[in-house]
Amino acid sequence: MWDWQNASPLTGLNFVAMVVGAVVVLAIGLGVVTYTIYAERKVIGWMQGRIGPNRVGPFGLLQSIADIVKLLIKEDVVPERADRVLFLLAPVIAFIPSFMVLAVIPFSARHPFTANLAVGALYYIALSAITIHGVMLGGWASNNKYALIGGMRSAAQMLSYEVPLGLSLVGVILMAGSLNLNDIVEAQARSGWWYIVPQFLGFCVFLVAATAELNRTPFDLPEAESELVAGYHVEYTGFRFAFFMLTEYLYLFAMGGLMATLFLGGWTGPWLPGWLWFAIKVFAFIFFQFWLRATMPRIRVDQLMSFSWKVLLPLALLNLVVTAVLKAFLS
Amino acid sequence: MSEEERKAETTAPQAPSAASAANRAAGAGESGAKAEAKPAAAKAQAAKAAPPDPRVEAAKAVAEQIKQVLVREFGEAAVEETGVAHRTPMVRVRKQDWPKAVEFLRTHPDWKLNYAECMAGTDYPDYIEIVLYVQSTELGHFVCLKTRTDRDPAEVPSLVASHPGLNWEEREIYDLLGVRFTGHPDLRRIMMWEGFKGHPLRKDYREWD
Amino acid sequence: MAQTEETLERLGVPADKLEHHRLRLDDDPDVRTEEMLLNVGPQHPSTHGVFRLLVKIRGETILDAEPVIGYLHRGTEKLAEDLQYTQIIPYTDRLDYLAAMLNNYALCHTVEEALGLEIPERAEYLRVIVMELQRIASHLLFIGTYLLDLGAMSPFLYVFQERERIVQMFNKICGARLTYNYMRIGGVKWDAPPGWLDEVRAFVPFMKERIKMYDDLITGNEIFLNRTRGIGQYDTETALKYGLSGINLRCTGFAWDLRRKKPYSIYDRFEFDIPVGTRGDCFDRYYLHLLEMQQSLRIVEQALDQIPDSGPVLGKVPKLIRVPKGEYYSGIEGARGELGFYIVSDGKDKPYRLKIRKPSFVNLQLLPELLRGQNIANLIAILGAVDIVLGEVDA
Amino acid sequence: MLGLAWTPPMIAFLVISLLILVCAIMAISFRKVIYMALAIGGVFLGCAAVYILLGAEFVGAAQILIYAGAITILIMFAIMLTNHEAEEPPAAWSVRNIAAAVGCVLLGVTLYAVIRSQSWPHGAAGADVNQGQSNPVAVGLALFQHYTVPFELVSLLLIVALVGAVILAQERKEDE
Repeated sequence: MWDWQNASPLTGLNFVAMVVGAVVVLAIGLGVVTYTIYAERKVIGWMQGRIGPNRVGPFGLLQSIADIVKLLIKEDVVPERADRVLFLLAPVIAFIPSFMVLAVIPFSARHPFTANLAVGALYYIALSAITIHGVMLGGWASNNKYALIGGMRSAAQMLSYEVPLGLSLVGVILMAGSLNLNDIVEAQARSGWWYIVPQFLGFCVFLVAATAELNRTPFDLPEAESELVAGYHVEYTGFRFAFFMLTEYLYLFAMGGLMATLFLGGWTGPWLPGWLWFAIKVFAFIFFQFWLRATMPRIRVDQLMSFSWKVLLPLALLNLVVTAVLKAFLS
Repeated sequence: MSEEERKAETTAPQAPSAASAANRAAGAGESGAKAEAKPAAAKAQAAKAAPPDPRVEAAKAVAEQIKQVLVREFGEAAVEETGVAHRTPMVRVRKQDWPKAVEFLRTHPDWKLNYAECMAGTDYPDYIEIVLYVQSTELGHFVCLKTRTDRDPAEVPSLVASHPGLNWEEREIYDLLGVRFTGHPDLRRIMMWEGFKGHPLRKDYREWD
Repeated sequence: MAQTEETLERLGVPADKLEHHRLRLDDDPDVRTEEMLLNVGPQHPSTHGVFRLLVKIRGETILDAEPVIGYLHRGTEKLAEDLQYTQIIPYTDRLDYLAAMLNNYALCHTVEEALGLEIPERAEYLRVIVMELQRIASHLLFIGTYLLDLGAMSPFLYVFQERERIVQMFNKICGARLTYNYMRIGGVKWDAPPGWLDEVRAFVPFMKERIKMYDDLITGNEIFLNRTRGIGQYDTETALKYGLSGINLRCTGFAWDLRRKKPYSIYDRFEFDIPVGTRGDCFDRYYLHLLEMQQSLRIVEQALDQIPDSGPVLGKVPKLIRVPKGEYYSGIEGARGELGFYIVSDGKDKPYRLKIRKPSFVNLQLLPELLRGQNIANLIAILGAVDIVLGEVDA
Repeated sequence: MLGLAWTPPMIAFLVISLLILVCAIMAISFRKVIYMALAIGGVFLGCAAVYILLGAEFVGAAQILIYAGAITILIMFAIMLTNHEAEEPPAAWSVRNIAAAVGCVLLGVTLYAVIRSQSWPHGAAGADVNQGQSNPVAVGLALFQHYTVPFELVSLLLIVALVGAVILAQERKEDE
C-alpha cells in the first residue's frame, strides 16, 4: 500500500486514487442519505402512531429510491421572472460543500478515503459556510417573497449559529491539541474518555448549534412550512429540489460524523469494528434529530437569534475559558 | 325546563325558550312566566284564538320602555314601531337616528346593549330591513333593533363606530343586498368578487340578466 | 409570489380595479421603503382553507393586514330560500364542517323554537351527547392544527386518533363521518344502535387520559409557551365590541357561554363549569380548548347517566313544516362561538330569509387589529388561535 | 518552456490564478450587483486555494471561513436588504474612468517591479518552516510567543470596533 495520504496529492496515481475515493464517499453519502430519509419517515411514523412508508419494496425499503427517481424525471421548472443563472446555480453551490466536508470525516480507523487534513475541524466549519450562499441565492433568485424571507432567515440563522458551533469545538481542540480530526479521535482514545464527559457543556452547545445549523426542528424556520410554505426552495422542482434535500441530509450525516468524532470518540469502541461504532454514533445523533422533530414546536425567529447570541455564545465562551484554564493548570 | 311544559305547547309559536332576556327585563320571574304559559298554551290548543302569551306581552312592555327612552332622547319621530320578534322586544328606529340610537342604548345605564350578536338584512318588496340583535352582557337584556330603508337607493348610516364588530356584517349586507352604509370605513364587497354585478340576496336578483 | 398589483397588471386587470384592496404600498418614489405586500394564501398551509391574508410587512414586522375571504362562498343563505326547512339541514353540515352536529342543531333549534315543538326526551339526550362529542372532536382538531402551525407535527396525528373514535361513533349513529345530517326538526333521525351508548361510555375515560397526555405534552413546553404567552392579547372590552364569542371571548376572563347564559336544549340539567382565561392571549385560547373538552366529557357522562333507556327520538312533526309568519333568532354555543340562525318566515314551507350568525366570520374581524406591529412568525400563531373554519366564514 | 517548471503544483497554480483573474474581472464587469458579490466570493475561494497550494492550509481554511463565507454573505445581505437598481448604467469613457485606468496600469507595473526586484527566500522543497509542528500549532505558537503584544492589541482594537458598531446600531434604533 502506498502512503497516499502523505504523498503529494498532485501526482498521477494518487490523483486517480483520490478521484476513486471521492466517488466511493459520494456513493456512501448517497446511500446514507437515501436510508436516512427512509429511517426518518419510519421513525417519525412510529412516534406518531402511524406506519410510515411500506409499499415500495419490502417494508417500503425502496421508497426513497422511488422518490429520487420521481424527482429526477420531473420537469425542471424555472419560474418566469426568476434570475435564471443564479436559480440554476444555487443548488450546485449549496450541494458541493456538503459533499466536500465528508472528505475530512474519519469513518474508521483505517480511513482510506478520508483526508488527513491538519485543519480538519476548521475545514468543516469553513466549507459549511459556503452552503449558505446557495441557500440564500436560491431564495433570492426565485423571485418569490416566501423564498426570499426563507433564504434570508436561513442565512441569518446559519451565520449566527456558526459562531457558537465553532466555539464549542474549540474546547475539544484545546484538549486534543490538534485541529486534525484523526488526531482528535486518537487523543480521546489515549486519554481514556470520550470528550463528551470533560466537554459536556461544549457538547450541549454543539448539539443545539448543530441542530440550528442543520435547520432542523425546533430551528427549522427557514423552511417553516406553516409560515413560509417551504422557505427558500419553494420554487424548486425536480432534481434541483432534490439537490437541496440531498444537501440537507448530507449535512445531517456529516454533522453526526463530526459529533461522533469530536465528542464520542469517533470510530473507537470495544469489540465491534470501527466503522460500525462510527455508524452507531452517527445514527444516535440522527435519531436524536428525528426525535426532536417529532416532539418540538418551532421556535420564533427573534427568539432564535437572541438564543444564539445571548445564551449559546456566552456558554460556549465560558466553556472555552474553563477548558483553557484547566488545561493550563493541569499540564 | 321540564318535559311536561313542552307537551303543553306544541302548536303556538311559543316554544319553551331559553331564559328569555325579555322576561328578566320585565321583572317577570322565569318560573312564574312558565307557570302561566302552561294553561295559556293549553287553551291555545283548545281554541284557535291564542290568548296573549305572557312572555310576548313582557317583551312588548320592554319594547315600549325602550321606545320611551329613545323618544325622550331623539323625539317622537325617532321610533317608528315597537313590537315583538318572536319573543324578543323589537323596536324599529328611524333610519336617520339609527347609529345614534344604537350608540345611545349601548351606553345607556339602564340598558347597556353592548354586545351585538347578529345583524341581518332582509329584502322585502317595498323596503329593505336591517335587523340587529343586541345583548346586554351586564343586565341581560336581549333586544331586536330594526331600521328600514328604501330599496333604491338603499342607504343606511353605518354602525361601525359604536360596534366595530359589525364592520364585516355591514360589508356582507352591502355585498349581498346592496345597502350602502354611509360612514362605513371600508365598504367593499366581501363575499363576491370585485366586478360582480348585482346583489344576490335581493329577491329580484336574476343570475342571467 | 409577485406583488399583488404587479400580478394584476400582468394579468391585464385595469388599474381602476385595483381599488379592490385597501392595502397598498407607499409608492412615493423618493422614499425607498422596504415595505412589501405579502399574500398569505389563498393556498397556504396555515390558512386552514381557502383564505387570503394580504399583509404589508417591513422586514418581518407586519404593518397592516387585510383578510380577503369569499373563496368558499356558496351562498348558503340564498340557497336556503328555495329549500324546505328539512332540506336545509344538509347544507348546514357544510358550514363549519368540523362541527356539523352543532350546525344541524342550531338550525333545528331555531325552527323548533319557532314552531314550539316538543322534543322527545331521548332525542334531547342523544343530541346533547353527539353535540358534546362533536365539540370535543372539533377542539381536538384545533389543538392538532394549532400545534402544526407552530411547527410541531406529532399532536396533529395524535388528535386524529381520538377524533377517529368519535367519527366512528358518529358513523355508527348516522352513517356519515363528516357531514352527518343527523338532526331533524323535532328530534334526531335515528336512535342510537345497540351498544352505542356503551361505546361512548368507554370513550369518556379514554379521552380523559388523552387530555391529560396533551396537557403533559404541550402545555408545559417552553417553546410553545414562548410562542403563545402574551401573543395576540386583547381585553374583554375589545372582544365585546368586536362581537367575539366562544373561546375567543372567554379567553379574556369573561364567562359567556350560551349553554349557561341562555340555556337551550337540556343543558340546564347538567353540571359543568365555564372555563375562562386570564390574559386573553393565544395560550389561553389553546388551554381553554383543553379545559372545555374536559367539561364536555362531564356533560357526556351525566347525559349517559340520565338518558332514558328507550322512547321515541322524533317528535310529532307535520310532514310539511310551515313556520308561522314572523322573525326568529336563536343562537347556540357552537364550537367556535355563538352560532345563530335568523329566520324570517312568511308562513310558507321555505324561509323567506335565512341568515346565519357565523362565529368564525365575526371572530376573524379582530385579526388585523391583533396582527399590527407583530412579527410575521406571530401571524401564524395568532391566526391559528382565532380558530376559523373557512366553510363557515364564507358560508 | 516559458522558463517554468511544469510540475503539477505549477499547473494547479496557473489554473487557479487564471480562475482568480477571471473572477476578478467578472466582479468588476458584471452589471448586476449580486453577481459581483458572487464573483468576489470566487476570488476569495481562489486565494484560499493558493494558500493551500502553498502548504498554508490553516490560512486557507480561515480565508474560506471568513472571506468566502462570512464577508461574502454580509455583502449579499447588504445587497438584498437594500433597494438598488437592478441594472447599473453602462460604462462610458470619461476623463475620470480613463484616469482610473491609467492609475491601475501604473499600480500594476509598480507592483510587478517591486515583486521582481525582491529576492524571495527560496526554500528547498520540503523545507521545515514549522519546526516539525503542524501548521495551526506553528501559527498558534508564533502568535502567542513572538507576537503576543501585537496580537492582544489587535484583539483590543477589534473589540473596540465591535462595541462601537453595537453602540452605533443601538442609537439608530432609538432614532426610528
